[in-house]
Amino acid sequence: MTFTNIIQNNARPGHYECTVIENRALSRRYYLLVLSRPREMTNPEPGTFVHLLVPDANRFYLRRPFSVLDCDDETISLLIVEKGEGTRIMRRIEKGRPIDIVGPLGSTFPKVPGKRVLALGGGVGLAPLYYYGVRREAKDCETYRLLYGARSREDLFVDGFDWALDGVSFSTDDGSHGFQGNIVEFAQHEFEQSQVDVIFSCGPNPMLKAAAEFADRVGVPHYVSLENRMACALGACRSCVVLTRNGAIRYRTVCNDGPVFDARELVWKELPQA
Amino acid sequence: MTFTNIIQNNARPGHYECTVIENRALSRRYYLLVLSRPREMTNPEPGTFVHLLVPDANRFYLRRPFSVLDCDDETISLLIVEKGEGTRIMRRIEKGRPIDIVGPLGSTFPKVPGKRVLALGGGVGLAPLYYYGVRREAKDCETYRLLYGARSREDLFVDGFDWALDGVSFSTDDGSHGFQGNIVEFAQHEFEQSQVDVIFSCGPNPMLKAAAEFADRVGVPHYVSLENRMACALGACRSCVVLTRNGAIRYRTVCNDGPVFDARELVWKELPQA
Amino acid sequence: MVTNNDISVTLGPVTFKNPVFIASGICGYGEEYSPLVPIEELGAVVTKTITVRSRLGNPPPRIHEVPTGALNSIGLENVGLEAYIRDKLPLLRDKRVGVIVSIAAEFEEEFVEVADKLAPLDGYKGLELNLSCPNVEEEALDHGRNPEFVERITRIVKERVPDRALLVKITPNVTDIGEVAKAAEAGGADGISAINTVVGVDFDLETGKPIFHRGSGGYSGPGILPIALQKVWEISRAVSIPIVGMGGISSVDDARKFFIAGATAIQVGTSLWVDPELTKNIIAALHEHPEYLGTGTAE
Amino acid sequence: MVTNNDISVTLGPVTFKNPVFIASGICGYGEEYSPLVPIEELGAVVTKTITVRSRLGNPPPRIHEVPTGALNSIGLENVGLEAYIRDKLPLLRDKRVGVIVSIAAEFEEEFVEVADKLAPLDGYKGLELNLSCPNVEEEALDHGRNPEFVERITRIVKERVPDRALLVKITPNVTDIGEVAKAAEAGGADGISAINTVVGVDFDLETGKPIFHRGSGGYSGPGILPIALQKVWEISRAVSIPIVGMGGISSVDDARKFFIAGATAIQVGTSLWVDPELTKNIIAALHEHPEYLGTGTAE
Ligand SMILES: Cc1cc2nc3c(=O)[nH]c(=O)nc-3n(C[C@H](O)[C@H](O)[C@H](O)COP(=O)(O)OP(=O)(O)OC[C@H]3O[C@@H](n4cnc5c(N)ncnc54)[C@H](O)[C@@H]3O)c2cc1C
Ligand SMILES: Cc1cc2nc3c(=O)[nH]c(=O)nc-3n(C[C@H](O)[C@H](O)[C@H](O)COP(=O)(O)OP(=O)(O)OC[C@H]3O[C@@H](n4cnc5c(N)ncnc54)[C@H](O)[C@@H]3O)c2cc1C
Ligand SMILES: Cc1cc2nc3c(=O)[nH]c(=O)nc-3n(C[C@H](O)[C@H](O)[C@H](O)COP(=O)(O)O)c2cc1C
Ligand SMILES: Cc1cc2nc3c(=O)[nH]c(=O)nc-3n(C[C@H](O)[C@H](O)[C@H](O)COP(=O)(O)O)c2cc1C
Ligand code: FES
Ligand code: FES
Repeated sequence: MTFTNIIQNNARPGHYECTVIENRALSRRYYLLVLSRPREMTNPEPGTFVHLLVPDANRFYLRRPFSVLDCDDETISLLIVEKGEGTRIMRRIEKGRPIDIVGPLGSTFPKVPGKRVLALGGGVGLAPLYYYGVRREAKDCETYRLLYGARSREDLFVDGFDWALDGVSFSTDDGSHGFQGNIVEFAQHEFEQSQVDVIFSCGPNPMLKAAAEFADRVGVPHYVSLENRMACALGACRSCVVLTRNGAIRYRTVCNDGPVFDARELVWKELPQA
Repeated sequence: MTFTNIIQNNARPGHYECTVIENRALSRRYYLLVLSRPREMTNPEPGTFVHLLVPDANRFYLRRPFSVLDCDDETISLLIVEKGEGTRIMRRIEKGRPIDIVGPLGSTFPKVPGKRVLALGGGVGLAPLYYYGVRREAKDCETYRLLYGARSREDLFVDGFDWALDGVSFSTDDGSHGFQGNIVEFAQHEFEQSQVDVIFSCGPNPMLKAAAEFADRVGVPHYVSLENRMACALGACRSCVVLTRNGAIRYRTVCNDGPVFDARELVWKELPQA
Repeated sequence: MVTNNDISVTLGPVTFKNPVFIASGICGYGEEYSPLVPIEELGAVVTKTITVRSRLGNPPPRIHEVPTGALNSIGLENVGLEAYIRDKLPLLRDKRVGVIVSIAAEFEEEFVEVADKLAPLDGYKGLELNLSCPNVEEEALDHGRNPEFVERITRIVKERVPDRALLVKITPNVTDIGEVAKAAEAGGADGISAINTVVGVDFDLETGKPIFHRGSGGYSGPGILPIALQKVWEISRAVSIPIVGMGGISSVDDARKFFIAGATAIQVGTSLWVDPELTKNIIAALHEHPEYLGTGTAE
Repeated sequence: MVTNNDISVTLGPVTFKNPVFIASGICGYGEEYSPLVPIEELGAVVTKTITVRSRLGNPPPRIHEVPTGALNSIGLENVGLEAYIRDKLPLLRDKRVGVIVSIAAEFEEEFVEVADKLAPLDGYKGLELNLSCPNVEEEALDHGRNPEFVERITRIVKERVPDRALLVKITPNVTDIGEVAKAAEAGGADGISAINTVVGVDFDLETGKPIFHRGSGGYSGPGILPIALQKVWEISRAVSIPIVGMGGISSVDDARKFFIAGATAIQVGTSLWVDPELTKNIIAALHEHPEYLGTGTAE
């Protein structure tokens, strides 16, 4: 069974100025950034992202991509982990300040009517999978079970989120909350308990690779959301490519062909594992 | 009568981190920046300046020079006019924030025992002349009369300063406060009323040039504090030179040979008048 | 209130409605940037450089940010001449977009082939010979350093597309850029495009290796502005054909400096990623202040 | 707690206690920066380039800030060889400062004269031939673009100062910097210093004229870092003598990148104006992590 070609990019991106509605620390490294939703902005589908200009930047900064974590008529929320200078600056930006974004951008996690989905979110990789979960309608899939893993309890945000999904379970590498072990081990464990037709995953590359090997082994279609360094985010500059094989070997763009790909089309050994 | 060679540079500069003690708007364009005085910093003489790093600067900024307006054991005060990006950023810097300075730097307005000084301060050019006035001892000069001119009332800071000088008078171009006319016209007027042995001046180049012509005409020695774009401020890079003639024509540095010069040594026609 | 002064510019046989273009490699084949930039309002889009055969390009990472700009190592990934003509060029035909097709090739015969195939087509106003791509394995693709070659190729292509604007894009990575520009002029170019990226490198402190697999990359963005202005100014004193200036433009003021340096038109690259309104703002400023043009050639 | 590993470096016949120098033109004749930088702790100070006769230099403005660095147009103002020997060199003699004397000249005979006059003196450890000053009227002072000249001059000078470290400072403004570096190596240089400033220009929008009277200036600071790393890396693959790398260093990490690119020592310039602790911090980092040295030559 394959869903190749069901991954779509229907995003109609615009360039907008938003306002910071909330900027809340969730843990030492994670924070929730809630922006006003521009009136004209089209509805972001789960999997899509916004390309955000680091504010107050006197120096040259490329925009930074962040998946949509949630969205309603008034707001767009992002789940951000402090990684480098850009995410450090953004962490300090105050309520009421303007933020310049381009979005929504990119492809979406597919609709899989009648299928039972197991979604694996590692770290901030939670964002698009959480969004799929809270946003989905009955016709999008049969069931949607989300496994959410992090290094330890302190990086898991079990409070303050709307976990009204078919079920969410947690894992931590150190066992401080939920299943002890990495999220793919957890998936293996879950898989043995219940039926799974499709796997979605998002997180660090090593996790995605492990998930892909697992999905291959168990013979289940697997859709994965990738990260890469981006410049235009419109599929124009060819900066953000990954090697794919679907018949021919070719580079496809994470920004525009992705970020969601059919895992079996990716040439995994070429993906950086750091 | 000449005082050539009485201009000295005894500054022993250091590199310090200060704290903003106060940052107060004085008018639309002017503000007072009070910094904590570093314990080890030597006493700044009137005429000397500090070389200040624009804070929060992600991009490349050269340091900006500012004359010392006042100084006590605890604080150094600067009088700043918003001119470009650097002074705009500094205007917003909050109390308690660190500021990186090098100083004190440069030459001083000379001590002229027994002489009657007429000091002409235009705009922020007030700073070193005010400092000379409040700091001077009886042996430094006989009398010290300060004329302080600005475009209009709103750029004159008559309140909040300690005007305990032998006398300070004001002029405005538009006559909204004090004498109506430019400061050199005012000087001319004052000169006719009372005895003057020495003139000090600091302000925009066109004013300084007019003052120099006036001093020449009336045959009175004239010491002037110049501005120039600076890099090292230590006399090392030769960026900040002005053409001087004292016998030979040569370039001297505003940062280290100046900023205070004997006006008759300057080749005025080479000084930019914009 | 934007006044609508005529700010059209003429490059050889062709007039463009304004002198603000998007640089090659930034907007793909033209269409890709249209969600953010109304491309029909531009003077032109210069499409991604194409070669006779399609190219896979370099392995990622291909883009690297530094505090003063970006380094890239795309490696001329492109769909190839045939697919370009079949799939890409037609997309823009109905849109009244000013298209300049950027091409690169290794050998004289390839240039002839490209020019012959493009000559009879419509849907584009100009050709830009990219003789200056630093990011590729083949030394031959960087032959913009050799004046005789530049002159010969320019002549060969111009003969075949006499009714299009032929721009020759030259590299800043030479001792004397004026000499190369002169060669293009002698070959019959309608304009010089300058500059392409400056060769640069950055290293990963963790691994002790260059960021890019190929090592060096092309440096663009604000950090190259003083260099680009210098090169355009040098070229303007060496040739009398128009110059299309670029390199580090991130504001209306930056664009104005290129006109002062002697450019007739400008291209915007890297900074469009940051500010998608940049071309629009420059066009508006020029409509309002047509005197910004023709301020050229400060001596 | 700073550990005190040996981080001395050897350039030809001379050893310097550490590989962190101040670049020529930044610290005057050495003494001027001493209120802020304890110059005896440096590997060396390279003094302002001197010429046989004193030079007045260019009219101000001489320095211009851009968001990515600075442009300068000093024009080699200097006191001349005689005054330097008489007034400046002795100032540093007692201070146990590593001095490298930077010299420039127009003709072979002048190089001979300078070398002959300096050869018998003490108080300095090395000579740096500045064959790359872009800010002067005389084309001849920028003859670092000519490999034969570079080789000949290097040989002539080295013969006269066999016991000093002879560095040849070359210009980035050439097509092939490796070729020039090879010429210096062939002439017997003990090291290559690179890079000097990159030619650049900026314009005043009010007047429509260049900021500097001479027009162009030398671009330095953070914006040239990727270019400087590139040039040093190119040189390291062209020659086997040591390289003294510089251009845009504003942090310990920037300095480390030069060692990765193949430099044996580094010089700090423009950013010292902003951060007077920069050399001290780099030296401390190297004492703590001597492995930062000798990470050279990423392929
Ligand atoms: C489609 C997409 C969706 C994303 N969604 C989220 C999200 O929801 N939440 C979140 O926190 N992050 C997300 N990211 C990652 C986020 O964009 C980066 O963490 C961020 O750009 C880092 O910026 P910085 O300035 O803090 O770090 P930098 O200082 O730029 O970088 C820190 C380090 O990370 C590397 N790096 C930077 N960007 C990337 C990247 N995109 N991929 C891999 N390495 C990179 C740099 O090379 C550097 O080593 C997403 C990325 C993509 C492509
Ligand atoms: C010895 C000395 C003492 C000074 N004392 C004071 C003081 O007490 N109070 C005060 O407000 N200012 C003083 N200045 C001037 C002050 O240094 C500049 O106004 C300031 O550097 C401008 O910085 P900016 O970033 O706001 O402007 P920028 O954006 O850097 O510049 C704005 C404009 O001013 C020009 N400019 C910048 N610096 C100078 C300069 N030093 N001379 C001439 N033109 C310049 C620029 O070219 C530009 O056109 C002094 C200058 C010197 C040399
Ligand atoms: C990602 C990227 C890809 C580029 N690809 C091309 C190209 O295919 N052909 C070309 O002539 N120039 C190419 N360039 C160079 C630009 O057209 C332009 O000359 C250069 O980036 C300088 O302008 P900027 O500083 O405004 O970006 C590319 C630049 C970048 C950043
Ligand atoms: C104001 C100034 C003056 C300079 N004078 C000289 C000089 O006299 N001789 C020389 O070889 N290099 C000179 N240089 C170049 C520097 O030594 C150095 O090569 C260049 O600035 C790059 O380093 P940086 O980016 O760290 O400044 C000068 C640079 C500046 C900024
Ligand atoms: S970032 Fe430009 S193609 Fe993806
Ligand atoms: S600023 Fe360097 S000599 Fe004055």
